[in-house]
Parts: sequence; structure tokens; C-alpha cells
Amino acid sequence: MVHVSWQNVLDGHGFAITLIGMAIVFAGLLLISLFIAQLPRLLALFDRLTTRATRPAAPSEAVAERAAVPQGEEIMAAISLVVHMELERLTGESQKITILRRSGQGAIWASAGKVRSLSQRSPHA
Amino acid sequence: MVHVSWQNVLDGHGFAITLIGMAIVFAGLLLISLFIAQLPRLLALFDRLTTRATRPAAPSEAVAERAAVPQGEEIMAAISLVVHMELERLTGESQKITILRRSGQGAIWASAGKVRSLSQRSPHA
Amino acid sequence: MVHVSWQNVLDGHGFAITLIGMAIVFAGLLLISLFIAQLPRLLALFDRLTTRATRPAAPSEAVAERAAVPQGEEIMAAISLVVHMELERLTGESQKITILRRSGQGAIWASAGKVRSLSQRSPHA
Amino acid sequence: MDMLLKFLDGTGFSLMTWGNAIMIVIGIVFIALAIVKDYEPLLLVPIGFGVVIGNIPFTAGMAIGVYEPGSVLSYIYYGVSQGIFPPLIFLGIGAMTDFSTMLSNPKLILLGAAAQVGIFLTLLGALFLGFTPQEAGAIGIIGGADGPTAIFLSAKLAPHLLGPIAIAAYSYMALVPVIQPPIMKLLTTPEERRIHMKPPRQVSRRERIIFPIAGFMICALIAPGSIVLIGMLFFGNLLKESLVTDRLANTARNAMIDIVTILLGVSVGASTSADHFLTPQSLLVFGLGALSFCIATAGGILFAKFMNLFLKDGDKINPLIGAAGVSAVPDSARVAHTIGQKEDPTNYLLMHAMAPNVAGVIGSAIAAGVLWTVLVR
Amino acid sequence: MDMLLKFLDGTGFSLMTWGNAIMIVIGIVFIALAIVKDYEPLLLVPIGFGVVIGNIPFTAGMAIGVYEPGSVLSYIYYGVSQGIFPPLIFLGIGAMTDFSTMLSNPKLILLGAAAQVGIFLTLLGALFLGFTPQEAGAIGIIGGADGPTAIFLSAKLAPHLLGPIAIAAYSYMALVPVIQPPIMKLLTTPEERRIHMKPPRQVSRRERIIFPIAGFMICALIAPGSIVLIGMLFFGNLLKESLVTDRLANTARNAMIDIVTILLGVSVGASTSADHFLTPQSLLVFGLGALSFCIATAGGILFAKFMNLFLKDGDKINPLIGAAGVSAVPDSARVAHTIGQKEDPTNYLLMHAMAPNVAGVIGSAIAAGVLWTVLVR
Amino acid sequence: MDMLLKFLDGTGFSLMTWGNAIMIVIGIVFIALAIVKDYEPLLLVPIGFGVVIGNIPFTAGMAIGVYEPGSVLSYIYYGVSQGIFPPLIFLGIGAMTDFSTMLSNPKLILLGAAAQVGIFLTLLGALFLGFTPQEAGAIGIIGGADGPTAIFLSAKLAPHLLGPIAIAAYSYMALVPVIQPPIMKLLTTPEERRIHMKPPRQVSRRERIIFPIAGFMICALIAPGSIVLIGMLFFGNLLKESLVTDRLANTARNAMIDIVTILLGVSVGASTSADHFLTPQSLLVFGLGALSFCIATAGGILFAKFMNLFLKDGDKINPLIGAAGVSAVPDSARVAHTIGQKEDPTNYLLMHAMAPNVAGVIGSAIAAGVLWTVLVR
Ligand code: NA
Ligand code: NA
Ligand code: NA
Repeated sequence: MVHVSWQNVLDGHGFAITLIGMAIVFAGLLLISLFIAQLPRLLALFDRLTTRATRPAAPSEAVAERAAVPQGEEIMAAISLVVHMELERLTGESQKITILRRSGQGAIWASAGKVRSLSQRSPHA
Repeated sequence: MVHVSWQNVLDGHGFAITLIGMAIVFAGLLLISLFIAQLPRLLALFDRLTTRATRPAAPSEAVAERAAVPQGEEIMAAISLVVHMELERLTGESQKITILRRSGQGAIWASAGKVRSLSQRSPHA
Repeated sequence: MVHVSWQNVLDGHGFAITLIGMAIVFAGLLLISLFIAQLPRLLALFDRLTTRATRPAAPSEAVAERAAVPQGEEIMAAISLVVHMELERLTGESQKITILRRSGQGAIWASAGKVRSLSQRSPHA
Repeated sequence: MDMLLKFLDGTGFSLMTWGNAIMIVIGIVFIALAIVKDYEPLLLVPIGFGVVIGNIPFTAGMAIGVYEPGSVLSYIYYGVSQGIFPPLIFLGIGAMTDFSTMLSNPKLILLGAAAQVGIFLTLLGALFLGFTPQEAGAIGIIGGADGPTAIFLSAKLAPHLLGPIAIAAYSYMALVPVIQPPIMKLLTTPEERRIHMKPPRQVSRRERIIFPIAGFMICALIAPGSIVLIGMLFFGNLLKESLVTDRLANTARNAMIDIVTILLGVSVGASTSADHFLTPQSLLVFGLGALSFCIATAGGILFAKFMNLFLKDGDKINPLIGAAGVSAVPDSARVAHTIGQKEDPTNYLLMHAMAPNVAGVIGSAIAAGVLWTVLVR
Repeated sequence: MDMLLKFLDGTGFSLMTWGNAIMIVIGIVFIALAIVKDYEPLLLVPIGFGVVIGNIPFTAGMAIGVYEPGSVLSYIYYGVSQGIFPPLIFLGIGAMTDFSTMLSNPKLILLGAAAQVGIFLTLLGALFLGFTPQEAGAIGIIGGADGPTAIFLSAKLAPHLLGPIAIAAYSYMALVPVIQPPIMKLLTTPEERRIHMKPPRQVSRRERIIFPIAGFMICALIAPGSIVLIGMLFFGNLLKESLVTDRLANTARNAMIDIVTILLGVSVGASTSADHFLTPQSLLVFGLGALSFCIATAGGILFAKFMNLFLKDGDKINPLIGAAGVSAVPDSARVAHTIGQKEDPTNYLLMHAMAPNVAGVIGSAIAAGVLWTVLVR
Repeated sequence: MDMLLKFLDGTGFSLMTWGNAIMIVIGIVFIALAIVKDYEPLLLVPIGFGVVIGNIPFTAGMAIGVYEPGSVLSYIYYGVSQGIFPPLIFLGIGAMTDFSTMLSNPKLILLGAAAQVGIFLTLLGALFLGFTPQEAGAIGIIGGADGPTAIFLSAKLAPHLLGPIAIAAYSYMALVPVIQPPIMKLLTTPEERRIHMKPPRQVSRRERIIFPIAGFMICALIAPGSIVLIGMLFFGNLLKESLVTDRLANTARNAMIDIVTILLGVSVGASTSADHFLTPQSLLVFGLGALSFCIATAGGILFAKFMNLFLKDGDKINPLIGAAGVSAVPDSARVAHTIGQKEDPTNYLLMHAMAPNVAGVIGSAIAAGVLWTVLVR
């Protein structure tokens, strides 16, 4: 067992490590803090530059928000589907869920948009 | 860096690899294609042979489909259960789900069929 | 291939292993059995000792059970939320769930209790 | 042209042996039984497909097969050969097992001990037939009717027999509804089968929480070789019963056990290439395995009848539930229930049978611990 | 003070090279494309962030980077370099793929074979440019338009090119909606694009169950090198189609594939540190990769037109769906559908295009098996 | 008979030491605290049960314990000893952390920096007590109040102290509601505790997407040793905030983090066998760890008061939220909120406290990076 003494601290460069460490930690978080503080301004600048070039730059967010409001009949259809699926899940006979999903393929025929979900599942091959 | 030349292709057996490769790929997918094309016929033949021997051979599918239609009161019971469980899941207090599941054990007493779900979960031991 | 004979069994200490093995298995499960049989009595003793010291010792269970009964309007609110969320889950556009969750942060402002769910998710850091 | 001939020499068609063909048919039969007869599909489908994969012949040295270092299948099989998968599966099983009927009727636990006699009598038989003590121990554990326990012990004691032992264990577990009923009818009278048992008492949450901790300590102290298997089983159960770690229990009994089951099933299946599997030894293993299931079933039933000699009239045990002591959760408990109902449709034995059923899991894990300790080299 | 200087010498600011900076910008562009343009975000976000991680400079010897033994990133990358992740991803893909349109119209499968010509012509080009046969094979497989297949084969044949090949494969897959349309329009007439196809017939459950088993055996016997990839693909599909193992299929196509995708994406990205990635060879790989996608697209379309020469009027194939034979599921099938609808809005090609689309996955896995067998050292 | 004696000699009863017994009691206390007091049950239950598992004595050489090569526990512990689990946990934490309050009030980030003074002052204390610089660094990091960071750094710098350090870190994190309030009351006046803060502004989606990328680059360039931890944290957050990779974020923050938490908890617990754990060093580690939490808390509070000297009246910071800079997410933020409400029930500090809270996670990961770079041998 080594002696308990301040010499250990000096030998281990304790104060240097402490000072460097706190300095780096503060530097890192200060830089992040400054960056965040400037970010809205940078984005506004970026928007002004891009909207001058092209018209509406970021429609994706608008689309997402609009899509978030489901239409009336869709909700009604979903209530029964949800309950039906949950019912099956609870009874542990999950096979049927698959059957159900498969019968939904008729709908895929008519709407390319739904395939997005397939893509989100299998993007590798 | 090696020189760019057709000699590299010859030295690397490029044409042989290409021919063999495309031949094998085509052979593989052609065989699959032929097999699939004949499969309905093979299955029909198989069915004729087996139905001659025994009567209805594959009742499991019929059972599955029948079971997929839940009875009236079961649905009503399920709606409330689903909503109740989802409610709990959403509030993040999942302990209660377990409690609920446990109270369901009284029901297991009376119906052996439900235990199927247990089996599907733990088939190892 | 070794000869088929009882000598093999003796050479392999077969009977010793069998006796020891069955003895240990029985000993283990017998001890568990005895422990379980005494457990309610031990817990009753423990309760008598602790209730003498302090008043109600285990309120957590009571709380859990009470919390398991959801209030009327909560259920109504939950039904619509559940259906809404499930609807979104089914359409595969899970982004919206995230948006929804985020909008729920206003509520977190007012109720510290809800943060429990956050804690249950990230207890490491 | 040379290259084409060389390639064709390396295709499966030219390397195919009769052994491979037989094994492929066996694999397909496994899959068919799982799908058509619904015999343990979660295991027989992965194992069956693994058997097919493992018996497509290939040129050695390309790192394709389970036994070739550096192959993908060898990496997956590592979890089997090092015994890593079985404890993880036990963790998931623990997180889905409800010990409360066992807790409410502790004397039924002994039935789970009695059924382990199948393990040890089979060990004697295997020694008699000339297997080494290590091999005999690994073969005997088939009678435990626990896939993960069998794989764990064979990986430690007799890795070269792991394939046949694992396949035998899972096959017979799937065949429990076929194997057990004749023995049950043979060893019980109609009166015995009609015995009604008292409904189990309600078990408190505290008992359910204390049990996995205390149960683990008892088993592990008495048979330290069972620390890993029993530890994970009871750890999973504590995650479930504590209620405060429900999300961990959920993951353990869903995503985690599923992933491990897939990897274990397909790699155990793929380890049964004909040259490793189609040996006289494998036949003996299968024969001894069948025997062990029968002995275990008989052991549980007879011990129940023995216990009845000392029990008062209202407390008597229906000896059918003794057969559930072999584990094979929950199939053998269901078999006991079904046979009981044939004699008396108002007799609900299922929950009673679950007690020896889950006790049997603990019992065979202890037995595996003992065998490992005694036989390890 | 010395320590501070030494520390500052080790910070990223002082070690940063132009190469690192370029790569970081590329990584950010990947992330931006994924988020803004929605190009394959599940892959480009992990890969893009991985590229940023892999190009922050660090003092060598601290076990931080992908190529330093003992580092966390090296452990994750092990699943890539040993080819473990690709089969696991194929397992999940199999568990989410519906082969039924392919089963209902088997002649469309050949389009998936024809598109593999991109692989082999690119191999010739790579040989011509002076790559070794092994490197040429690995580069050619980019034309298979299958990320896992490309990673698997490069790991076996040319591990030093894995980074560029994987990035090229995934980038071009993301760019399929940009690459394919011009070629499709160039090689087809408006009349051809207006061809309507008959709706596919209903496929029975038994066919869907038998197909993965039989399909696997055909592929594996003819090209044993494809056992692992094809085996896992069809195993996953059997888990899905058997219906009795639905919980395993669910885990395989959700938790399992997600975990592997995260780990694969970020570690492949992190393997592209500038000193390994920014080489003239990488540029050639990217050029050849783009070429291979174009050839594959053309191959599929032209073979469809060739088949039409032998087909009766009502049975003719819309050659647009030939382009879907490159795989890149389901993007190239969607592209075929979209281009078809521009010519005739009442023409629904999507489901028809799925047949060559999934056949293309099988086709390139077979091609990889052949290349591995022929070129392995 | 010999065999029986030999077996009995190997049972846990005969090998049990007082140390083991003490550790088992500690493990049970952990479990009890988790269940009864609800102190971080997701960690204390696995660790507690792991402690029980790790202290059942066993005959050495059978490959049972964590420290025996080839044992199952050693394979699981590999993810701890090689530092693989902590970054994966950070990935999941990133995918569940919402940095938006921090983004809306960037000056609060500095409180997360100030609280890291606990790390470095504890390092000085440990050096003073005779620990080596590497050990001192690993002990100091307990003050970071981040389990994964503490495990990662100890695995790199002082693997022999990993057990006590991990247990200390998680124990004190669980005890934050006990440790912090007295210090908070001591260092603040009632007026300060009553300071109301302005509600945070709404943060746009783009800011939330750009932050993890830019934040990672700043941290990683300034302290390359933090690349892995910070990289995974921000990668997970990008998966969450990009919205286009929601399924990956979901798996990362559910199945993946749960699996890793289970394996990490039980194997860290099992590494605390009495002979490794019950040493005077461990006691010192626990003492220094408690000190570091106190210093960190004080550091955050005092720096908030220091910042207030330069802030206008309406912008002043409630110094209570400085204590949340130690991280221990979200417990210390909740503590700040609770203490604030005791003084003024209309004061909602929770969301404000989340800003230094999550900044503290980043701060201690940077500190770990610095210590690793400076102290690695
Ligand atoms: Na058993
Ligand atoms: Na392809
Ligand atoms: Na911290």
C-alpha cells in the first residue's frame, strides 16, 4: 500500500489532469452552447439564401403534419380493425394476423403510396 | 498498378467466369420457375392420392379459418379489455398489466384451449 | 466399441452417480418444498414484528392495486388516443407517433408523476 | 471448360450422399409435423430447416458448414457449443413461467423430483451399452425433457453427441402427447384418474418475489453446477414477479428468447450433417432417449401413488399429474389434464399438473448440475 | 503544461486532414439525402453517421477506430468482416418478403436472372481495368443491388474494398429512382410501356410453404456457395409462411433485423476513414458500380422484350418490369410502376414488378455463391 | 461413498465464506430497495441478483464463474470488460433522450460542465489516498453519475476495480433522492429556491436534427477519447429526431437496450464475488464515490449562483437546477423540481432541470474521453 500523501497527487500529475480536464469539458460544452445559440440565426440565413434560389424549400414537414390528421371513415375502419387485431393478439393466435395482413394486399394493388411501408421495412436488397 | 488491357480479362478467366456464372444463375432460376409452374399440378396429384386413402386430410387450415371469426360477446369483452390494457401501456405503468394477466388465471382453469398460447411461448422445457 | 456388460456400469460408478444424483435432486426440491410451506408463516411473523415497530409497512402494494382502477374520464380519453395511435401504427407511418408523443410534453410540465415512465426507460445515465 | 467441370464437381448434385438425402427428408418431416400436426412448431421448424441446410453438400474448406472455423454457421453454433444459448433461453422461460400453483401446493414439487429417475436409469442403460460415463450422463439428461438443459450438459460433457441428443430431446418433447398416455393408463386405475384435487390457494405477491431468490440459493448451494441454468431461470422469474422490471421481463420473454431460439434451432439443425449424425451411436441415443421419457413418466406417476399411501382422503393426489413431472412444459401438463377429463369431464387437472411440471424444470437442472460436477474432466 | 500540449496534439483539430473533412461532408450529405429526399433512410442515416464517426481523427493505439483490435467499433465491425450480419439481415428480409406474385407468374422469375448480367459484365470491366479476379468479383456484385450480398461477398473475396463496395451498393440502391428511368425510357417504346398484364392468380398456403424449402434446395444444390445467404432468406420466409412460427418471424423482421441494421450501418460507415477510402481504386469502384446498375437495368428490360418475341398477345410482358429484376426491393418495382403510370394511368404494374424484383434477390445470391466458389483462394 | 464425500465437499454449503454471505445479503438488499423503495429497479434488480449468483461458491476449474475462461458468465461479462455494452446502452439512451429543453436554453448547458468538477476533485482525492493515476481516474468518473460511462472508463483504465466502481455508480445514482437534498438546501437560500424561470421556447425539427451531428463533431474533435460513447449517444438521438428512422430508434430504445441492460446488470453483479470485492480498496472506492456525488452537486449549484451574478433579473437561474448537472437522468432533475416545489408549489422546475441534466451526460462522457487519453498506458 502506497503512503497517503500529497506527493502522490503531484507524482500523478493530479493538478494538471484536473485543470486540463475541466478546461476541455468546459470548452466542449461551451462550444456546443454557442453553436446552439447561433443555430436559429444560421438556419434563418440558410432559409433566406435558399428561398431566394427556389420556392418552398421544406414541404416534408408540412406534409407530415397534415398526414397526422386521419380522415373520418378511416378512423371508423381502424377502430374495428384495431380491436379485431388486438383480440387476436390477446388470444395468442397470431397466425390470423398474418392472414389478415395478406388479405390487405388487394388494396396495395391500387395505391402505390402504401408500399412505402414495405420499403421502410426492407431497404437492404 | 497493373496495365489496363484485355490481357487482364483473359488472364483472370473473365469470360469463363461470366459464362459459367450467367449459366448457373439462369439454370437456378429456371429450375425454380419450372418447379413453381408444376407445383399446383403436383399438389393436386398429391391431394387425389391422399383423399383416396383417408378422408379429409388437412383440417388444420379449416380450423384456423373458423377460429378466426370471433363470437359476438367475446368481441365485446375484448374491446373493453384492449382499451383497458392499452390505457395502462400508455401510462407507462406496465406492472398492472401483469396483475391483470394473473387475474386471468381463473379463466384458464376452465378452458384447456387457452393454454395453447402458453405453449407457443415456452416450447423449450 | 466397448462390450455391452454390467461391468461398464460398475466401472463408470453408475450406481453411485444414480444414488447421489437422485438424493441431491430430492434434497433440493424437498428443501424448496419445505421452505415454501413455511413461507406464509415466516412472512406473517415478519409482518407482526415490523408492524409493531412502524405502522403500515408495505403501502406500495396497496398503491399499485388502487392505481389499477382507472377513472372514468381517463378511460374515455384513452379510447380515442389508443385508436388514434394504433391507426397510425397500422398505416406504418410511425413518425407521427413521435410527433404526437412530443406534443404531449406540455402535459409533462404540470405533472411530475408522469416522468416516472421516463425514468423507467433510462436509468443508466 | 476446366473451370466449369471443376464448378460442377463442387455442386451439391455431384457431392450428394444417401445420408444427406435421408437427413433432408428427416428435416422436411420435422417441418411437416410442426405445421400439420402443430408439434412444437417454434422448435421443429427452425431445427428442421437447419437439418436441410446442414445436409446440402459443399466443397470442404470454403467455410460454409457448422464445423468449419470462420463460417457464419460456426459463429452461430458457438452459442450452442459453448452453452451460451441455453441459459439465455432459461432467462426467457423464467420471465414467462408462473410458479404460483407450485407455491400454493408445495408437496407436488416432489413429483418433479421423482420424474428425474428417468435421467439416472437411462444413464445406467447407456453405461451398460458401452458409452463413456460422460456420454451416458449427456444421454440420460434427455429424460429431463428440457431442451436447453440437454444442450447445455451435452456441450459440456459430450459435444460430439450434441446433435443427436438435442434432436432427440426436442423430438420426444414434441411427441409427449403420443408417448405418455399409454403409460399413464397402464399405471393408473380409473378410480385414481377420477381423483379430484382441491383448488390451489391464492399466493401473495411477496411469496412470488421471495421464491425465485430463495429457490435459487437452495438449488445453487446444493448443486453448484446448476448455478448458471437455475440462476438465469429464477432471475427471469424475478424480473417478471418483481413487477418493477416489467419491461426487462417483456424483452426477455419476447425479442430475446425469440432471437436465441431462431439461432439455436437453425444451428443445432445444421450440426446434423449426415457424416456426423447417421451413426449407430445416434440410433442408440434415440432409443435410450425414448426409454428415458417412459421411465420418467412412470417415475412421476408411481411416486404420486406412493405419496397417496401417506395422505388423507381429501388430500390425495391424482397420479396422472405425476407424469407432468417430466417437464416438457406445458405439454405434459396438458396431457395429464386431457387423460383426466376422459375419465371424468368435470375434473380440471391442468393447474394442478403445472406444479410438478415447472418443478420438473428445476429438478432436471439440478440433475444436470450434479452430473456436470461429478463427470466433468 | 507538457501534458496539455500533448493532449492538444491528440485532439481532432490538429490531426484533421482534408480527406477526413471531405468524408465528413459526404457523411452529412448521406444523412441529408435520407432525411430530405427520403432515400433509403434506414440505411443512409446509420451509414452517414458512421462515416462521420469514422473520420474524426484520433491518436492511433488507443483502440478507438474500426481497424484497431480491441476497440468497440472493431467488435461491431466483426459482424461485417466475418460476413455474419448479411445472413441475419436476409433472415429478416425473408420473414417480410411475400413471394406470392412470383409464385403466381413463374416465367417472370427469368427477368431476375437476366438482370444479373450487370454483375458479370462489370466483372469483365473491372478485370480490364487491372483489378484482381477476386476484386473484380466483389466489384461486380454491386450490380446485384443487394447490400447484404455485396457485403458478404466482398468480406470473403476482397475485404480491403468492402467499404467502397458497400457504400456504392447502398448509394446506388438509394439512387435507383434517378438511375433507372432514363434507361427504361431509352429501351422501351410507348406502346411497350402501355402493355397491361393479367392480374396474378391466388396462391395457396401450401404453395407458399413448400416454395422456400424447395427453392432453397434448388439454389443450394446448384450453387453451394449460396447456402448461407439463400438459406437464411428462405428460412425467414418459411417462418413467415408456415404461420405456426409467427412470433419468431415477427422478431426476425423487427427487433433482430433492426439491431443488425443499426450495427452494420454504423460500422460499415465507420470503416470508411479517409486513408482507407479516398483512393483511386474507390473512384473506379464507384464508376464501375454505376455502370453495373445501368447494365443490370438494361439486361432486365431487353430480356423481357426478348421473351415477348415468344409470347402470345395477351400474355406479353411489360418490359418496364424487367428493370425491377435488379432487385433493390421495392424501389425498382416502384420505379417500373411509376414510369408505366406516366404512359397510362390505368396500368398497375407494381405487383407484377414485385416478381422479378424478389427473383433478383435470389439471382444475385446465386451469382455471389458462384463467384465465391470460383474465386475463393 | 468417496464420490458422495467429494460431491458434498464441492457444494456451496461447505465452501461458503463469511464474505460470500455478506455479499449475498447485499445483493438481496439491492433487490429489496429496488422493489420496496422503487430505487432504479431496472438496474438494481439485475445487479442484485447478479451479486447473489456471483457469490454462490463453486469448485474452481469448472468454468462457472465470471472470471473463469469459457464460462457462460465470462462470455456475457466480455461485453462489460471490453467496453462493448456501454456504447450500446448510450445508443438506446440517445434514442430516448429529448434534448429540446437544452436546445431552447443553451446557457444552462454550462451547469452540466460545472458539475463534472466532482470527477476531477475525486481523482485528486484518490491520488492522495495512494491509488494509481489510472485507478484514480476510474474512481473519479463515479462522480459523472453515468453507469455506462463509469463502466467504459474503468474497463479501459482499471479493470480490477470495475466491480466496486460500477456498483458504487449505480448505487449512488439510485440514492440521488437521498444524497442531493441536504446539499441543495445547505447551498441555496429560500429566495434562490423560489426563482421562477421563463418557459423554454419551441425548438424546430431542423434544430433537433442538426444538433446531434454538430454536437458529436464538437465533442469528438475536442476529446477524441469520447468518440465511441458520445458517438453512439448522438447517433441514437439522430435516429430518433430524424423521424425517418423511427423503427430503428424504437428497437434501440426497447429490445436492444433491454437486452444489454439485463446482460450488463447480471454480469456486473456476478463479478462482485467476495474475494474480488470485499477489499479495503472497495471501501475507499465507495467513500470516494459518495464524496464525488456531493462535490458534483455542489459544483452545479455554486456555478449556477456564479452565473447569476452576470445575469439580469428576469433571466436568473434557479440554482437548484444546477444540481441536476450531475446527470443521473432524470432522478436529479426530479429532485431539483421537488425541492423547488416545497418552497413554492407553483414553481415547475422539471423541464428547466432537464437541460443541465442531459448536458451532464455529455459532460461526463467528454471527461471520460479526456481521462482515457491522458491516462491510457
Ligand atoms: Na425436467
Ligand atoms: Na439482385
Ligand atoms: Na454526468
